[in-house]
Amino acid sequence: MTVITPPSTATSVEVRLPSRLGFEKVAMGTAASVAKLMGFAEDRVEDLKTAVAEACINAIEHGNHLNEKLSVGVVLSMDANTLEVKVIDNGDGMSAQVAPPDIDRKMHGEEDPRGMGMFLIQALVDEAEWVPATIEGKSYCRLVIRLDKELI
Amino acid sequence: MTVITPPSTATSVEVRLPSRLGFEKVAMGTAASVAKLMGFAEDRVEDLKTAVAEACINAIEHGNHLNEKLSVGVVLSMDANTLEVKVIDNGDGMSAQVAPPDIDRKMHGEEDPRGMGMFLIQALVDEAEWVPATIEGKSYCRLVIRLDKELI
Amino acid sequence: MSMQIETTAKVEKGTSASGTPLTVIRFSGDISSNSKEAVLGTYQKLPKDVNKQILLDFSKSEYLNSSGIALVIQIMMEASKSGQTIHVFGLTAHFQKVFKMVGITKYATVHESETAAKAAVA
Amino acid sequence: MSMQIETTAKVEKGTSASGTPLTVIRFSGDISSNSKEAVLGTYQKLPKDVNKQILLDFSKSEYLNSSGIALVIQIMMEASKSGQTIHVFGLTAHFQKVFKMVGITKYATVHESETAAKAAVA
Ligand SMILES: Nc1ncnc2c1ncn2[C@@H]1O[C@H](COP(=O)(O)OP(=O)(O)O)[C@@H](O)[C@H]1O
Ligand SMILES: Nc1ncnc2c1ncn2[C@@H]1O[C@H](COP(=O)(O)OP(=O)(O)O)[C@@H](O)[C@H]1O
Repeated sequence: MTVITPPSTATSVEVRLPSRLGFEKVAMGTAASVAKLMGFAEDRVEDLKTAVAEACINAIEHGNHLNEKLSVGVVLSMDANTLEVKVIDNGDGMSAQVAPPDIDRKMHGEEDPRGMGMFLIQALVDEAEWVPATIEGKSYCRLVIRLDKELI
Repeated sequence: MTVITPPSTATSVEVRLPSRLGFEKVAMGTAASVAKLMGFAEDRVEDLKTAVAEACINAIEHGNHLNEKLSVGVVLSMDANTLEVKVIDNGDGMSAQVAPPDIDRKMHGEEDPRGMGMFLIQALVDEAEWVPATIEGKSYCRLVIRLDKELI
Repeated sequence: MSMQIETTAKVEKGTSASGTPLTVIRFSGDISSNSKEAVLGTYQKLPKDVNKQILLDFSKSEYLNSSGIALVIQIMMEASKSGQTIHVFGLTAHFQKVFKMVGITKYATVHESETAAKAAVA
Repeated sequence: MSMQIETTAKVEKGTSASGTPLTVIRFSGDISSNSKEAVLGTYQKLPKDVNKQILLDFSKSEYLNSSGIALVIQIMMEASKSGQTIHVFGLTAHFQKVFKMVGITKYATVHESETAAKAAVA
């Protein structure tokens, strides 16, 4: 088992899930609870839930290759206005640019019908970043949503 | 930070919370997600949520004495019909018998108006146990709810 | 950062179906150890001689725990001493069960709805 | 133990507000990578020459992810080749937005309700 050390400055909640599809819904439930307690509006909570689910699915599928011996770590760090979620896996990770899905190309069979997860993550949260594994640390996807955004 | 090793036989989800009142609601959200996915009926999910909340409050207050440097661990282990939740703290724990609250005594000021948490835990789940800390392990409250119970 | 949702309480004067004056305390937010002022404090500010029928409205409280329930018991203790009657409504089926489990229903009446509560006050 | 809720699909024949025959596929359960048979399979079993107006009902699907949405796109691809029109309803406001974000609304119409969808089919 892995130890994930949350940043000491922010308050954080940590979840560890088995690498089995479906468990992303548990992370959604936890993230939703945290976001609601922080005062996020319902639509932002929905945005976060989808982003967290997609990041977990990628960690389960692409990072941990559905190996149930490996777990996916979800670290939720919060301060007064910001919720940061790191979804951590045991793979090499990636830092590639995310091309938005091109529905025309998909409809013409020129692009995989899949490949929308990373785009959705980026589109739904205020900040999204993919950090590849290094000697010191694991691969993770980091998302941030901010409370003030909803006041606009 | 503490490492909690879940039993290797069951599938498990682990949550780690700061010892601050209010965070029990995050554990409620996670436990509810797991229970819903396992197919528990709505009223059993509510029973579990209250039991998990009360166990977390006790771990935060009595186990970790509101010391935010300590975290409360929640390990949810599931198999086809059973959900076991362990709520782990850094205190000595307790194994005392739980006396049900006596409302008459409370009304006459002969008993603290509080002191209903452990009773509720026991009353709401199928199994409840308090395991004190030992040299090998930490103090925890263990609850079990079973899926078949709702078929009766 | 607090993870507790502040409890607020609004006091409203009304009458029962049969015309008896009553006082409704409408809570919102969490009902927990943090709610002493809003729950017990609000009740205690009501003059005990003119507020004999007290209705506690929990329909806007999503979260209730045993420390919050202990505050309700404290209201019941004081109410019993001053000849007030406590009625509760707005609880989910789950919390109606919990209130019964801890014995609250022995000293207060729990109603399905505000209408039912107001109809029950003689 | 699976943490995925099985997808089921029910096919229903109907007519639009103006009397055009249409086929409703009502999904329930998760719409995810596990739903290929229920989503794509159910659609593919419908003869393409007689089912020209296809309505996809997501009102009973609490959980949808990008792999599930990819299956909807696969339906749209086949439908476009066989001159069928795809209508979608029963999505929450959030998933209406998501469907728009990924471009689905360019090739299928997303409606607020079943009534709206049936009114829109000429
Ligand atoms: N956590 C991860 N680890 C390694 N590769 C990843 C990870 N997340 C995404 N990827 C890569 O990026 C690609 C695009 O991901 P995504 O947009 O979510 O679509 P999909 O998962 O449907 O392919 C994946 O196919 C995979 O190659
Ligand atoms: N995790 C724990 N660690 C140590 N003591 C505990 C723990 N949980 C409960 N207790 C003890 O049991 C008592 C009764 O707990 P409970 O029934 O939940 O009521 P309350 O928390 O309102 O006192 C507490 O006051 C405390 O002394």
